[in-house]
Amino acid sequence: MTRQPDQLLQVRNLSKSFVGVKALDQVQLDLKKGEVHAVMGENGAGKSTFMKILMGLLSPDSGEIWLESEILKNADVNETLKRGISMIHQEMLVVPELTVAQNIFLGREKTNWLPFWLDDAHSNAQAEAILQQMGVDIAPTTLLKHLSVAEMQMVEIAKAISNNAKVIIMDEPTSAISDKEVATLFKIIKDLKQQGVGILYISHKMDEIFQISDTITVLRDGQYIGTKPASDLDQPTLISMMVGREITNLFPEIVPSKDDVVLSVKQLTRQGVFSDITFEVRKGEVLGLAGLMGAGRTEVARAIFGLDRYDSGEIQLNGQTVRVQSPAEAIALGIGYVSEDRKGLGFIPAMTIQDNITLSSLPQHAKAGWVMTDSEATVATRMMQNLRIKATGAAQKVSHLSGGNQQKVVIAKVLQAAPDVVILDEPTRGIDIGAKFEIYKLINDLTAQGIAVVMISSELPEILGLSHRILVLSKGKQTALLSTTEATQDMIMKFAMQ
Amino acid sequence: GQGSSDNKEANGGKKMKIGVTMLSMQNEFIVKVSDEIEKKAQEMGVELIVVDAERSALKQVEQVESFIAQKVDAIIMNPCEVEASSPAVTKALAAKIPIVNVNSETSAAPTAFVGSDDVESARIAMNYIAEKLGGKGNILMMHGYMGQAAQIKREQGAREIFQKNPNLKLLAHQTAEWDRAKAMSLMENWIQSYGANVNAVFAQNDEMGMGAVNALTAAGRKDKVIVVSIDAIPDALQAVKKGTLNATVFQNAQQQGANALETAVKIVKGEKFEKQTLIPFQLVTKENVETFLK
Amino acid sequence: MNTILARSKNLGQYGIFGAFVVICLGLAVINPQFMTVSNWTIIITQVSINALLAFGVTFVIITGGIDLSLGSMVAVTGVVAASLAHPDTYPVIVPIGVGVLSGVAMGALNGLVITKSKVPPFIVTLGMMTIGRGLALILSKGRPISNLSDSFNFIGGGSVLGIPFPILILVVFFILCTLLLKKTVLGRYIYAVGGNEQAATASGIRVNKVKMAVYTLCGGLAGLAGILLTARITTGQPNAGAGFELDAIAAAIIGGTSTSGGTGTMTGTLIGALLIGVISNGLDLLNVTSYYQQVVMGAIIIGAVVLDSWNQKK
Amino acid sequence: MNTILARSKNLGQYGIFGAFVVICLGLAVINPQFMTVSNWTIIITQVSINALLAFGVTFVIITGGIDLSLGSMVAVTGVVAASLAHPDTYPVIVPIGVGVLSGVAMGALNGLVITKSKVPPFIVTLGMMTIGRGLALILSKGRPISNLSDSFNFIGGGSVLGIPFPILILVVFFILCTLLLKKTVLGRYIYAVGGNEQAATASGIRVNKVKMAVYTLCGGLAGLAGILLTARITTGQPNAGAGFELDAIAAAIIGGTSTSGGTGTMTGTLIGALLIGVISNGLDLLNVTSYYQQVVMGAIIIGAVVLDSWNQKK
Ligand SMILES: Nc1ncnc2c1ncn2[C@@H]1O[C@H](COP(=O)(O)OP(=O)(O)OP(=O)(O)O)[C@@H](O)[C@H]1O
Ligand SMILES: Nc1ncnc2c1ncn2[C@@H]1O[C@H](COP(=O)(O)OP(=O)(O)OP(=O)(O)O)[C@@H](O)[C@H]1O
Ligand SMILES: [Mg+2]
Ligand SMILES: [Mg+2]
Repeated sequence: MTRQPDQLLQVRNLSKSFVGVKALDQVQLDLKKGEVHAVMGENGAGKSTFMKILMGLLSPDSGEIWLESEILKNADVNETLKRGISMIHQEMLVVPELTVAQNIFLGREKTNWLPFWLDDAHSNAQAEAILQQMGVDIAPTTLLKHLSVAEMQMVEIAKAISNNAKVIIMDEPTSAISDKEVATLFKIIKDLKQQGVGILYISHKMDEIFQISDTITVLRDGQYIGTKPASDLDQPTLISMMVGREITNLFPEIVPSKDDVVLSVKQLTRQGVFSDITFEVRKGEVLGLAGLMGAGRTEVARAIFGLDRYDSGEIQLNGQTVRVQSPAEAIALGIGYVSEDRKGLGFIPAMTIQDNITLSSLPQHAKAGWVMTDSEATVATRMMQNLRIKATGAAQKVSHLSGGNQQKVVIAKVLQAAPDVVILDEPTRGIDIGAKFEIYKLINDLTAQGIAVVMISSELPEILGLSHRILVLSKGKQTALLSTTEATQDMIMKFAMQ
Repeated sequence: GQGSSDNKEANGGKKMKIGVTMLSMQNEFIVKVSDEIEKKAQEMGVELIVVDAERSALKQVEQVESFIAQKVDAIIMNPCEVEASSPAVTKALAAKIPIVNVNSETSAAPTAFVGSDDVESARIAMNYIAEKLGGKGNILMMHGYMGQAAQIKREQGAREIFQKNPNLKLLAHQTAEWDRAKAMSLMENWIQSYGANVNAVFAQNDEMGMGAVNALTAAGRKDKVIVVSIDAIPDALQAVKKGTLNATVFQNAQQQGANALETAVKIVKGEKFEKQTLIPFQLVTKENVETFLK
Repeated sequence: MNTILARSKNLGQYGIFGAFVVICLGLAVINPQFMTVSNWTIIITQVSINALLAFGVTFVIITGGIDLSLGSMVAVTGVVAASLAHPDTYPVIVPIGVGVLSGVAMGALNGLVITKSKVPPFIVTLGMMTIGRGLALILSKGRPISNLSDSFNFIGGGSVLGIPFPILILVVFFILCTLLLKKTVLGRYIYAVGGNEQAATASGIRVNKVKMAVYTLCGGLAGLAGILLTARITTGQPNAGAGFELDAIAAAIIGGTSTSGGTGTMTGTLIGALLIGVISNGLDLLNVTSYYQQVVMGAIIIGAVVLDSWNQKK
Repeated sequence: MNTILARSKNLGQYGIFGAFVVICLGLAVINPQFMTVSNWTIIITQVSINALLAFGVTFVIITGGIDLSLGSMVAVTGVVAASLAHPDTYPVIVPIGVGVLSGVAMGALNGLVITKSKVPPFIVTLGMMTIGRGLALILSKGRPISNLSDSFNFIGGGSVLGIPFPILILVVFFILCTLLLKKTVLGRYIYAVGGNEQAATASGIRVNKVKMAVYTLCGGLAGLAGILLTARITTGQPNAGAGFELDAIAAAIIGGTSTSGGTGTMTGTLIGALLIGVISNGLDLLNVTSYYQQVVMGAIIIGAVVLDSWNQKK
């Protein structure tokens, strides 16, 4: 093999198969010092598999990986970490019962003069410094389980960049954080570039890719499609490389909503989390919920859905006051919720796609407690087609799906329960551009059917492109209710930071 | 021997208090001994603290430690193990509290002993088998829980008889852990492999004997196989009467219990007492079963 | 022939099936007595009690729980049933019904405490194990309850068309439990709760009700097992069933049910129970001395599961 | 006074502490004998064996595993130590050393099978439970081994400055285990492996090595417990330790260690073990009849943990 001296990482003819799936087929990659190299592809294209192999978490079937002048053979994570590769994982790999500092330094603990004796004071101080530098306000002694998904993501970032690595892999680092944190991350990336660190960057957010990447490699269905300098590409070309077809006009046209109020929330308060939240959503309307990380949007959604209690206020559904005590009641009343915490609240990993899709609506597919599998199969197949879920079949386990496809399964499940109002919490998190387009269309279809939609999203273009009205939350209080015609990104940000 | 009379004065006018630790209150025979102790205690106006060692020598030692801390006047112990329960005796004696072993022995000598020798019970049972078979035949033996004092001693007694009768062949021996259901399964499996070759079964307790009888009856082989066991629990006596169990060995719970308490009281009061009271076993067969079925 | 092959391949998914076949073949070669109809009748009869318990605890383990009180429930229900089963008192349905119900009640109590208090199932059912043992002793005054009616004893010792009654019960409940787990809404929910409890809640499943159901079911099956045992040994024994819980849990896990919840099948559990029964029968047939029996038993069980896990990797 | 309050508040985090205090106060009121120094000396001495086992299994449970072979390891190490501890043979360090090492070896074997084969710890250690029991019987030929040297028996029955030796061992190992868990890199890895095995792997932690370490450690502590037991009853008893595993696991879980892994403290485990010891002692002191003792024991343990879980909600 020919190796160039300035290459940090070189990958040649890497292949990997799972049972029934060829996840990677003869993939190539070159990463230079100080380069941000984006790896692009649809959900299930093989990006995460690729990165896990580089990290030593999976072993390839064939192919070679060179780190500078040395070949990496059968290296496990322990070794790759020592050799200077670190990774931000797509499916947050944190230890919930350990503190922030303990997570950041996991595997390379600070010790005193005895090499096995922990020096927690030292690691707390260091963690504090790193977090401060990143502009994140989390105490290093907080337990990870007490953080929001977004905060966990920031801890993962801190962990990866504090390793003094030569190569940092970032697998969808921004899927769970809002613009403010994204900006912080990009600043960090710039600094790292300057220090000669090579970065492999994966994201489904197109504008990010063009903002920071130098080079782009595209995968499609495990095949290597090509590598180009970012400056040679524009969004439509990139998308057609990824998808194999063209997608224009990402956001469908907004159809005006009806007048009937479906969900009405009055002065909803949960002490210390959010207070006096008041809004209504009408038939066929999309209400966007914008705000920064930690603004309390998820908490409001959880309270409405019966996952958390609320202290005061009132919720009305179709004009009736309801007191929702559990998700079971919420679903029965016609409320659906797609959580931002896909892994925790979204699906049952060991169950099949079909069983997951019908889980919230199982009584519809049952007679006298007896499940009618045929009826389930029909629905599951239809949903898989509608949402373009990429899988070997409805009987595939959800744990074996790529992140984006898992998200689609969750959405399918919630829609199957035929809700009057759906709360979508970061619905396109980790979803590829093609699928995003499909989900936007789907949201449009929902509203056309008269379903009311509450959409929480940290992607402002998404909020602006789909909502009829936008509610902005900041630190648990609502600061603005804007109509889409008057709203702009800057305006929303202003209210969100208030 | 002689007891100390200090306790009597120390006790003043208060009721005499005796701590009792029993091998296992899940064993019918032991429960009976314990009941007899309590009956006698009520008769004699003695206060009892009865605890269950659940077959654990460690627990038993701890219970005796606890009795010592509570300053009981005397201790009655139904030892779990010969050796392992000995520290209890040593500790009690060191604390100047008299201790009476009931039913079985420890290697450390207690103030007094009331009971029987497990080795003898097995000799009696096996002798009956030897006699019935004319000193010749194939025998299966069911052990109790391996390593426990009663199992060891009953095996020892049985082996003595095998030695004396070279034509008695021990076909196989396994543990059924004193348990009727386990014994039944074991017997079923044995019937598969030894079938018509078996002449007799010696089970180290009645529970297992009853299990063997059940399995043999179900297989239609009971009339061809002699089953003998030990303890004379009511079920076994009924079975002997019916003729399904050929014989059992009676251990006198009533005498053991009552005698143990009487001895303990004598010691505390400083009266004269027997250092060792051996209560004989009796073979129970169809001929004499009525006398035990009161 | 083809369908048989296909079917046995299908069985391969149930954890331990391959190892089970290997062990059976080995025993058949060493001892020809092993492969007789009469010996298998005995094995399956002996296995029936453990299998019933294992079915019950499979439901529980799939939800991510555990039940250590099985053995004590067997004792309580056995004692309760026996005390109502003397000849010429009640019709046989009474001891059976009340026996099973007492199991149901104890199971429901387990479920209630577990769902209401969030105390780990290990502690609740361990406590219930102790309580149950005490109850059985109190109810029976520490003495076996014998002199049971013939119709009651028939449950444990009788045969229908030459098939021992315990085997019939085993087959019926194997089918019922399989259907419940695979074909009903409750069965689906059981898997969901064990697979991801939070996600199950968020999907609108009333997790506590599902847990109540499995512990109650497990108690009911333990009640049935207790009655079977009592009828088999024709006595209600207060100290019966000690340690049964470990055998039952072992059968479930050997059969592929994961203690972390979410996976498991009744077929796997049945094979697990049969495996334990076959090894125990085989060791007796081969007359392995009792000390070594334990060593061999432990080693074979570990070995079988190791074999199986290698097999699955391929 | 303030610092005492603050400290006891701090202890409150260790699961069951509140319930423990309540139970102790209750017993003290009912029976003045309970709060004497002599009684507490007895309680703590009695608790020491279970506590050592519980410390070991706490490590294991924090990693998300389980060890059911504790009781058998106690028997094997006890028998091994006893057979080397006759007077005028070896110096006392030999039986102690070889005894502990035999525990270490069995623990390491557990760890080896668990890490190499991916067979669930429940099955591996259940198999080892049976194997170990057989081994203890084989090694001792089924008979207790007695006539041990005074210096060996001192471990179980001697005192230093009026403090029974088992209590000293308990205190030393409590401190060592706490430090290991809280202050060393290995301790941190133990939490990480149990908290999220995948995350631990991805952080470069060699998960298998950590698991090997905890099972080996657990075996070593079981070995120590076996020696303590043997010295206490001055006999190597092949059937000793049956059921000890459940008490030890119960102590750990009562003390707040979660069976799903990732959480637990040695202080909690110690309080759990003390709680069990205190209840058992108290029931004997109050002369509760033995059948009812079991019922009350089970109920109090469940009750204490329920109380604790309510407490934590607030
Ligand atoms: N453990 C596994 N077993 C079987 N198939 C798997 C496994 N892991 C991944 N796959 C399959 O491999 C393919 C590639 O998955 P991968 O997670 O690498 O996709 P991705 O490009 O990262 O997608 P996304 O953008 O959604 O994260 C998918 O078809 C997925 O279903
Ligand atoms: N279990 C918990 N314990 C303590 N604090 C919590 C817990 N869960 C969430 N929080 C806190 O509640 C606040 C709001 O939560 P969250 O970040 O999920 O809100 P959000 O508006 O949905 O933000 P995001 O953009 O992250 O979705 C955060 O500051 C978080 O730290
Ligand atoms: Mg991915
Ligand atoms: Mg949120």
